[in-house]
Amino acid sequence: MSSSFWPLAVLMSSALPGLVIFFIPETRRTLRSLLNIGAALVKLQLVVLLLLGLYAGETYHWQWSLMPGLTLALKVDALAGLFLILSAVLWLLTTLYAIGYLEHSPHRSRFFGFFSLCVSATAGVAMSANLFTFVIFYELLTLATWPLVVHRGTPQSLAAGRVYLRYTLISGSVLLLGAVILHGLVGTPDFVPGGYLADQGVATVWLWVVFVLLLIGLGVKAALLPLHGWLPKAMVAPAPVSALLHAVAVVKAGAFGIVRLVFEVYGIEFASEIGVTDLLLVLAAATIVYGSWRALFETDLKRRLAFSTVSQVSYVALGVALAGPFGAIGGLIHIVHQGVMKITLFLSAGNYAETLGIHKVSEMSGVGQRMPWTTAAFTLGALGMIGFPPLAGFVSKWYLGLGAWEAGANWVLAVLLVSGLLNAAYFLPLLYRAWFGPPPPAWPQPKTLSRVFETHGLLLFPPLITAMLVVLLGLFAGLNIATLGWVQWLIHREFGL
Amino acid sequence: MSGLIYSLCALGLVMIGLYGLARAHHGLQQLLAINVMSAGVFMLLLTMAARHPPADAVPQALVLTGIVVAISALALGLALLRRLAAEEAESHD
Amino acid sequence: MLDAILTLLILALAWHCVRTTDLFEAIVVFIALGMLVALAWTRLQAPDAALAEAAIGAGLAGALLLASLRQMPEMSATRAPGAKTTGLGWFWWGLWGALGLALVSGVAAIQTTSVSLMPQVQAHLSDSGVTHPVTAVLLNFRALDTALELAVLLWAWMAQKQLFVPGRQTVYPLQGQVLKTAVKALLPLMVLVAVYLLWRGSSAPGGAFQSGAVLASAWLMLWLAQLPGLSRKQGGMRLGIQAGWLGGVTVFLLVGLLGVFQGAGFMGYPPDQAGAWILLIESAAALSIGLLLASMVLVSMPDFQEGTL
Amino acid sequence: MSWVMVGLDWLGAGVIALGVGFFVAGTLGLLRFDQSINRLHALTKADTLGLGLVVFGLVLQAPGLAVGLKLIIVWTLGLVSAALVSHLIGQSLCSQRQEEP
Repeated sequence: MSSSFWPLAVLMSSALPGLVIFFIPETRRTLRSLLNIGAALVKLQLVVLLLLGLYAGETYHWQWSLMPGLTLALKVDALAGLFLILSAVLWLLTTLYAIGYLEHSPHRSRFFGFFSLCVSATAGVAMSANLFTFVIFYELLTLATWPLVVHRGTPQSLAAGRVYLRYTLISGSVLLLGAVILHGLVGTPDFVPGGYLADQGVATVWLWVVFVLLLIGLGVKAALLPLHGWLPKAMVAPAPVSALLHAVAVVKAGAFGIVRLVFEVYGIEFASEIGVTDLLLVLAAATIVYGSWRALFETDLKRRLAFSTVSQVSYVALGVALAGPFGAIGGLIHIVHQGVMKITLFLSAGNYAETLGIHKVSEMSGVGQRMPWTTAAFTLGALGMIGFPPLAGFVSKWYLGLGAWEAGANWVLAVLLVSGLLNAAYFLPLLYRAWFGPPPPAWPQPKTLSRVFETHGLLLFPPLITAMLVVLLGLFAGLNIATLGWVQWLIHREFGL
Repeated sequence: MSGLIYSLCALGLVMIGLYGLARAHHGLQQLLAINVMSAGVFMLLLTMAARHPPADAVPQALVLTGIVVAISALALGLALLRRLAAEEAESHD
Repeated sequence: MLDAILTLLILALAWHCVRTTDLFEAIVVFIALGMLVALAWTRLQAPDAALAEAAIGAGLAGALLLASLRQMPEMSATRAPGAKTTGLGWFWWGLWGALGLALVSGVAAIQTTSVSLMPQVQAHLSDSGVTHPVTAVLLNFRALDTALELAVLLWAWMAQKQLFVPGRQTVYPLQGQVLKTAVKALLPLMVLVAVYLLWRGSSAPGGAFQSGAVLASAWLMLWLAQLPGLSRKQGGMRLGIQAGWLGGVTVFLLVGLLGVFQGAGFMGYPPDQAGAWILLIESAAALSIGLLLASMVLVSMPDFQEGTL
Repeated sequence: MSWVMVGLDWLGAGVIALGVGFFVAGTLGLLRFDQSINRLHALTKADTLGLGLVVFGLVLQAPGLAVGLKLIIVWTLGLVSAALVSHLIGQSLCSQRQEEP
């Protein structure tokens, strides 16, 4: 197989099953689940093979010239690999979870079809080799996720869907505008480590304009400060969707785009030279504090987690904006680590809602006694978010702190500290309440899901696995196959930092 | 000379369409305004094609394609409006 | 002189079209606008686009709009036009004006450049299988665009099928035989014209789009005259219609794939066979376009009932 | 023989101008009359004649037989479609009137 075949194979491994799933009759549950899980396994397999090949020095590139000067191009580099493996692993787990979660609800074929398309678009975003391809997959992602957000079809979810569309479509057109202006200025070459804008003789004003436009386009999905409004509203979606949107697909596509923009379009040195990273740094820092602050006052569990996402995703942008090797390592690791932690939290929250009908923070009192395993997973995720050593979150925060120190930006250290305290302030009381709070006289019994486990097996195991990952990624951060090792290798190899 | 006149005409159509889109009170008006705008865009392409004889065939082919896409969009928009009207009528009954 | 008058007329009609509060009037003005725009395009040496605009952009669009109008609510009284503008009014006007200035300066900048792809088109025209440059671009050089456009048309039609609501209104019954007789007499002529336009497209203005538009109107006339035409009740007709809907894209993509195996690349043809393949694609495309456009107009008719398509 | 051509050209121009006059009159009627039936009358009568004159004028100026014949076909089709359309409009007006007396 030629190396140009692989990126397409990764894309198709979820897109084709997704398209087939649309046409599977609603009642053929086994067939659909088999196809879904099979596709997820194939994709994981492909991605692992790709990563091994990448480590061995192989390059993967596919391109198709649409017209002179405009090429549809996919590549797999170490950065793309990072995002791909995250999405492949979490897709498998959320698929399992969603099969259990949506057992008796209508329109499952539609749901899983768009679910697969959403993952394909994410893979496309990861592998896009130039800005044009990126914009296309970025928009496809919007279109594939909207039906998931409004899946329940209630007036509330339709309203949330409208908000979501308004934000993402407007930002999509702003992104397109920025990309078009950039195309007019220097064309659309492939992303290059180190960027392709330096020494092009483009006026700084234009560089700023393009940066701001692209940042608006990416910032909506990454939920940067003035543009985050859609995210808490989109919480009406089913739990697996929230998990996927928050941990992998949408917000990470935005954050990943920011990484590509700063590292491989502008180039980190050039970006800090013209000062655009300062803008990003300030926005990211503001978002981190603001998100944590808002999370403190949310009484709805999922909304609290949503604001936590707003805050945590900006760590990625912060790390990038610090413009140093340590900051970059911290930011990139956080793409993966935040994904794993957040998905644990969301899946656990989904378990509470599905098993006991718990939606509010106040209702969580004593839930640890009723659902110890789920609560254990939730606890690990939350502690990771706070940055407890040796969990996954600690590694990324540690490197971000180092990066801030190295950049001499002491105020960023203060931001990290404040945010860590706020994280603790909104998670720890919750954990205390869950484990030690008095349980209600009788637990509501909306559904009897399982005789053996505390909830349906398919609902229980995915968050447990991701919780284990939270621990393992933290404990074995130094190994080559862990995120930290990979990212260090990536930074060293591709950016020479 | 005529090229200049028609490019001004194209701009006028785009601006009028935009204005109409902003002040439309009815879905049908919005659709009409969008189509006025698209006529302006097509005309701009054609004026660019006609700057030097013989007229450039590529923008003309683009416009031909565009006309069919525009009518697809118009028909779809009208179908949406009809559905909306029918559902509203149903909820009032 | 003629150009200036035409431009003024077009702008005046466009202005009236978006200003008027009478929807019927707006539609009628829009149709007239389409006709004048088509006229302007003949002045811009774009007869292909003018033909298509007159037939599709004015004719079929007009039919669609007028047929849909009767099924829509009136302009709502609560949101009467001329309602008080808010303080933001000036802001929007400013934005509008700024955009206009930007467009003017952009167009002015374009006027001075002279990029034309025509030399490239003419250089490869002899390999394209046709002698009319527009057809060569549509079906050879940028065949992918045209295939995707057919896909858009098909997709839009599928979406409309999903949105279908059966017509609630009764239409006055047709009396007498005039229309039926006339349609019976005109139908062969229209098919002839469609075939002629298709055939002509390889060497002169014309082609699948224009031919498809004529076919669409032929089918619509058949339906209007309540003649037993292409309705689902008639045996294999249903399958035929579905094949027709899909035919354009399918044939296009199949021939495009054939190019891969023949070594000409996706959507490429060997020069010596290009003419034949283009004719095949164009025939399927014209049939598809005609069927799809007519179907779109049919479902918008106020008395259209499901089961006829 | 060229003076014949010139004469035909001028004659054609005159006939076309006459036809345009009828078109203008028909349009005026369309705009000024208040009832649909009257408007229809103005349009069908004046425009048919106008079209006929314009086509006739163009035939006089036509460079060859083929073009002239094409023009005449255009005219015939125009006549048929005008008659057909006005018949249909009239019919629908009639049914409308019967329904809401």
